[in-house]
Amino acid sequence: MSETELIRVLGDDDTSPAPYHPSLDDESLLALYRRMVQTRLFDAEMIRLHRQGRVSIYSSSEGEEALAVAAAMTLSEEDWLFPDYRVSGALFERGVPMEEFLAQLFGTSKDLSKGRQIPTHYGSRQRHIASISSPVGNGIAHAVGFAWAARIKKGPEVVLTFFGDGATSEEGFHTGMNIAGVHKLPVVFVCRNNQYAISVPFNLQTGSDTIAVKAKAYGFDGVRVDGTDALAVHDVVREAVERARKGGGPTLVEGVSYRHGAHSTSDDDTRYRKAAEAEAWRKRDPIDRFGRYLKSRGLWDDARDAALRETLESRIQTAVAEAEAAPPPPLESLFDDVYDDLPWHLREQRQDLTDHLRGLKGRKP
Amino acid sequence: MSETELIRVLGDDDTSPAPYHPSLDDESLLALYRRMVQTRLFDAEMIRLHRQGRVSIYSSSEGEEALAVAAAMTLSEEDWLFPDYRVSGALFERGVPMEEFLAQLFGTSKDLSKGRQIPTHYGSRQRHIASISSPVGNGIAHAVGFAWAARIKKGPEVVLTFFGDGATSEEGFHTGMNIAGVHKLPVVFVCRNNQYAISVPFNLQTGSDTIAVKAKAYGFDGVRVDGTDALAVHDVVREAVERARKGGGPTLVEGVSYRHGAHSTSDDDTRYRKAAEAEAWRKRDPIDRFGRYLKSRGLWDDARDAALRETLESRIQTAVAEAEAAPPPPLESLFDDVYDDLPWHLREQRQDLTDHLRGLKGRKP
Amino acid sequence: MSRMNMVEALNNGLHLGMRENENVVLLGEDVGLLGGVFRVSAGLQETFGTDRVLDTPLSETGIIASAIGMALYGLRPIAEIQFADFAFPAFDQIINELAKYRYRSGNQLTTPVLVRMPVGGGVGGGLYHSQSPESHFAHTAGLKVVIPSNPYDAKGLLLAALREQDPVIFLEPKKLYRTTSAEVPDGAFTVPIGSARRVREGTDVTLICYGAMVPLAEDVARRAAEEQIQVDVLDLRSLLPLDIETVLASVQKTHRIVIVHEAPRTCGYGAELASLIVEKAFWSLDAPILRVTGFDTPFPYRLEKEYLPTSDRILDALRTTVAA
Amino acid sequence: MSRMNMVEALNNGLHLGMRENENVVLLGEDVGLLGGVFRVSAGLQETFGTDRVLDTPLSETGIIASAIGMALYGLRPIAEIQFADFAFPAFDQIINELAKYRYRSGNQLTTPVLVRMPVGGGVGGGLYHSQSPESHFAHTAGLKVVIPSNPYDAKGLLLAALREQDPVIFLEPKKLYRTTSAEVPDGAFTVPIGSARRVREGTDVTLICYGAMVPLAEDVARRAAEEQIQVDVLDLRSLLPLDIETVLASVQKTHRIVIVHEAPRTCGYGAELASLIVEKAFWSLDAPILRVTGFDTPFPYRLEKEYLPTSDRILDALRTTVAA
Ligand SMILES: Cc1ncc(C[n+]2csc(CCOP(=O)(O)OP(=O)(O)O)c2C)c(N)n1
Ligand SMILES: Cc1ncc(C[n+]2csc(CCOP(=O)(O)OP(=O)(O)O)c2C)c(N)n1
Ligand SMILES: [Mg+2]
Ligand SMILES: [Mg+2]
Repeated sequence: MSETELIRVLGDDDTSPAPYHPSLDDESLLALYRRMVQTRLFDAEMIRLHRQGRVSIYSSSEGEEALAVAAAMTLSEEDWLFPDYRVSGALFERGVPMEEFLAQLFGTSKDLSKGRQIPTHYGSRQRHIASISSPVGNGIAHAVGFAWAARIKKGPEVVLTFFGDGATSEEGFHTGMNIAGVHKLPVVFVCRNNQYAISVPFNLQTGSDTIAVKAKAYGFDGVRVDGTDALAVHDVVREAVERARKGGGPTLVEGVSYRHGAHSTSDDDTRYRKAAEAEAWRKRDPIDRFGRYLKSRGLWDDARDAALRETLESRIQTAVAEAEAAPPPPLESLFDDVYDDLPWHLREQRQDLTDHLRGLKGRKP
Repeated sequence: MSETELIRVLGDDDTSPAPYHPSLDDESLLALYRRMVQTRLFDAEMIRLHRQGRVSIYSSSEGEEALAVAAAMTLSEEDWLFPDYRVSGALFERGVPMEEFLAQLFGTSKDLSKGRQIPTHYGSRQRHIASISSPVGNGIAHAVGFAWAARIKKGPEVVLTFFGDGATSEEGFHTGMNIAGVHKLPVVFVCRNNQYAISVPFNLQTGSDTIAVKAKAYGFDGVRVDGTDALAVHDVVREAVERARKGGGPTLVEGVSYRHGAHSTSDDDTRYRKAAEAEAWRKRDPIDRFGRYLKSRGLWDDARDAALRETLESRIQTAVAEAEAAPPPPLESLFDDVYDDLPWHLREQRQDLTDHLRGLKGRKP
Repeated sequence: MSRMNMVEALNNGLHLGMRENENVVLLGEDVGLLGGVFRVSAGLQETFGTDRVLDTPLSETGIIASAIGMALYGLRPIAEIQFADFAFPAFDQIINELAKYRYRSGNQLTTPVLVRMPVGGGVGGGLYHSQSPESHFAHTAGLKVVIPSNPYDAKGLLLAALREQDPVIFLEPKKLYRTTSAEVPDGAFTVPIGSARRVREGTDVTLICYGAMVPLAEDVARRAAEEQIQVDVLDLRSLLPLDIETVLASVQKTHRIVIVHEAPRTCGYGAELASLIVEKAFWSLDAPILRVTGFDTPFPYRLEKEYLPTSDRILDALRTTVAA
Repeated sequence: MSRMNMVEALNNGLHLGMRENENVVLLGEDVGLLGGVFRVSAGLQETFGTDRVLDTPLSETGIIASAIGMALYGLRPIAEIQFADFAFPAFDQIINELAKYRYRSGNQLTTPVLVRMPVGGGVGGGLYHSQSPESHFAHTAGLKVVIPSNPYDAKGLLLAALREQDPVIFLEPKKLYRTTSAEVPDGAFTVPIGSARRVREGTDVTLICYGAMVPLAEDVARRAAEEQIQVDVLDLRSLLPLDIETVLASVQKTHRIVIVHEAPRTCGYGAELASLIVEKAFWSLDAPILRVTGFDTPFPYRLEKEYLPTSDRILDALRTTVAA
């Protein structure tokens, strides 16, 4: 496999060429499809909630569900995920209930991270998902450190980390890839090359023709896969995960894709890209393509599709209603978890704030 | 040229194979040789001065003179050099008098940088040499910004920057290479791959087999050259400089070399490498090799060599004596050049210090 | 004169600055085609072209390092960091390189880069879109640090910073970007770096603040006046160098000080202010200097309002100080 | 008990810490085969193997980020930054990641990394081998910051830091590495984080210091005693959290304060100390609090002795304070 070849399974008519045998059984194929649709509908609902002022910001993965879901699907329970802000499908695939993710989005008292992070910056020890932070690329190097520890401790874990094309310019990518290459660590780097970092197009992001070729700089392989082709993504990432698990070292997977929508609900992509470009990519919608494949195999039909969407919509509505009803985190939680203990200065500051709010301060001499 | 091929001019017997026509005329060949010897003798003298406690620290380029001198020789006067701490030969080649470099090494009042930096951290606007700083790799990205400005202003300058193998792990390398690749900037990256970053061997520094291949990650070419072969270095860098000047974009040159001595006068390399390894490399001493070539061409002989060394030794002694005699920078200079102006707080601090030293303070109420 | 909000005033200032001096270039993430994520640089690339308004790769180190290289060449770069929180990836270039270049080269080579970055909270930005790192910069010799609190000062300080021969860290309180507008001259003018502004005259207590805390302080001062506490409100505008004379003059008048900032308290800029006042005007002080600040925790998300200094918390501090 | 200099004490502490807990790993540039450029980790790789003593590529971001990832896995990494000046390239990982991980994950995921780095001047290191960045760290909620001034505390604080559940920035005054030695117990013991040490008892003025300034302060106190000035010398040892009780007790006794540190004055740690004392003990103060510090310039090379606080400058400040 060369770094410039684009791995595809689905042909232009979205059926697979004859010699292809999917590595997933029929049930798993349907589960993958359902998860992608769930992600699509969930993301759309969040954009609606944002418009209504109920969610402050959201980054949709519309058009990139295949990458998030099919890649995450290749992991075992013991494995760890180091995600970024645009892979809700991967979280769901790791078993995160929508209610729990919504608690994060609303920042309620039920949020595992206690309402401390902006929407999508989820994390869960139980589900082996690192805590997402905003500075682009940082998590890549954490994933590598985690994999290094797994190597040292002879643990079974494979680590998978997601990031965008823009992230490859940051130091987290450079140093993470470099260390992974030195020690042939069990980590899979999945880059969504969706052609833009907010408004900055790929040709201003880097001078290389592909992201995949960058792996060469670190002494391991990069693979370029059609990111709108769920089957191809699954196969490529599965192979990379297996290689990592067997001690074969890291792989950089470049998923060639496109952000159908704006960067986030704060962005207006019409300022920097042509509608025609997005239109062309929408024709290669990963869900449509995968759906056509399933239909061509006789595994799916329009009626089931409609039913699925109806069920999911109502589950999403229920989850939103439940999550939104939860109260905000308690005031005192402001001061928790800065440290394991509560040093005197934070105790004082907490006391000052609660005294103040009880109206006790300033009236004393 | 592939990234793994090692470009050589000199064969194993240190004569050049028949079809080679040096791009340098005889006089330039001799100038290159003389400069390399000057560098060798100067470095050796600095190590002696360090042992005598007269220079606080020094990084010798012994074994790597070909890289520093032959590469710098390819630049024109309008070009700029962004060096690091191990290329004294390149400074000499840019026209820096030994007295001036020594003023920096001793940190005297004659030092262009006013005694503010540790030895070897030279800089000169007049000679188009950026100010060297210690954090490894940072200057690489400055070189690229400079080249970007030259591009914007349609200036004639080509920029050349030197760094070591260890520096390729730092962000300055990554971001500098990346930006150079995006805009095809007129910059030549010369990496001395001397196999070690202090004690850390190349195989723990990066997973790639070569440094040259790293250029691929940024969309341009890398070349691997025998760093102990002055002619090969000169030809390869000259080509890269010409390409840059013609708008052909950046090149990464990997000079495969070896640090004959310790990392610096503070280091003890016997702790981390075998004497035999260094011995093997000493057999490929760049000065010896180039000298043999010149002799084979009838351009040089032992008598001239002895005379050259004698002259240089005495010039070095004279320069040291002159430079060392200069006084330290004046006390007040401590507060100069923090800003263009002197803000009140620095004026106050300067006053406090001079008052204090005049014994005026603390006796007032 | 036109009515402008802070984004418009900055945009106007950038247009003027770039027109005035063809060596001024602007670089950063999304500053070109998009005109900046806050649209501060809207229209600049259309006007000045892709050679002067440069969309960079996603690397803050690359932005600052490139700007340093460009400045060495003779350009006057304006480097935008998309959020002050993302200045940390570029800290080495800012602290070890940008701030020290003139000094370490013995005044041979200078790096007059203007580094713009939105700072502060109040916009629901959470941990990584709300931080106020000003004291890191103020601790760094070789930098100047300014922070406007209104559209007029924003433009005037920007144009002043563009004439500086030294690197300037230009902090833009993002909460104020669009919340207020003011009359701002259409042409070029400067607000000198190093001069504070007396926002309101008072005799009982001095309230020292900057950036997004200034409108809040004005509001508090009005409320305090209703309780017969007359507050002298100072907007520092420039943190390094500080306008020490204006500060000390106010101390000598009121003898009582409250300092407000959003950043966490410990080792925040307020600590330096309080220490300077104690050093230089100890005998004038009639009460402990109080600090009302963000708490010593990371910046939260849902409880942002509770985290940031409020009008009530500041008023309490004023009362306590006056009563002391 | 053995006589050890600070390097030996730290090395001994590292051996003990790694023996005690097999999850402790040490990583950094040159820490393995070479044993560290200051030889603090000498012999560790021989004893514990290349799986626990890891030579990293030349990337401070990589060192801290790897340590974070390892800590998430359950290891207890000790990350060495070769000089504190080179912590700046890793600032984003330290400030935005290491310090905030527990908070932002809601206490689910923690990063108890011990970050060791040599700090300070006095060894002819110039701009980039001399800096004292402690106030940057002390401004960062989520970090603990300690700095020993002698071999005993170095070992005791190191072993205490290894038991902490939070990231600790462990600053090693490189000037003291080999200048003095002391009796240090051979076995494991801890010096609690957050507790200062009274170095010398005095009643006239309190001298607050830490790190390499402590031996200097002791010397100054002896000289002051000859002039009948009895100095209460406090070695903070822990900057975050600070031992406020010990500080305030001394203020209440002497009513006069001088603070010493090597870092530049503006927004240095001394500013926080002075502000806290004013906040909490204003009425006890009989004189302005003075700071004797490095100047607000980059760290010089040839004029280092003039730059750093001297015994004479501190003595002057003590006299001034006592006479005020
Ligand atoms: C260090 C840092 N700089 C800037 C930002 C602001 N920012 C957030 S996302 C983003 C673009 C990311 O692009 P890419 O990596 O391609 O991922 P995508 O959003 O396209 O999926 C930017 C610039 C940030 N979060 N962190
Ligand atoms: C950011 C940073 N980290 C660490 C150091 C300490 N240091 C100085 S030189 C060096 C090794 C450099 O190795 P390399 O780049 O291979 O160059 P060489 O010395 O071998 O020529 C190190 C680690 C530094 N100066 N800067
Ligand atoms: Mg992208
Ligand atoms: Mg090297």
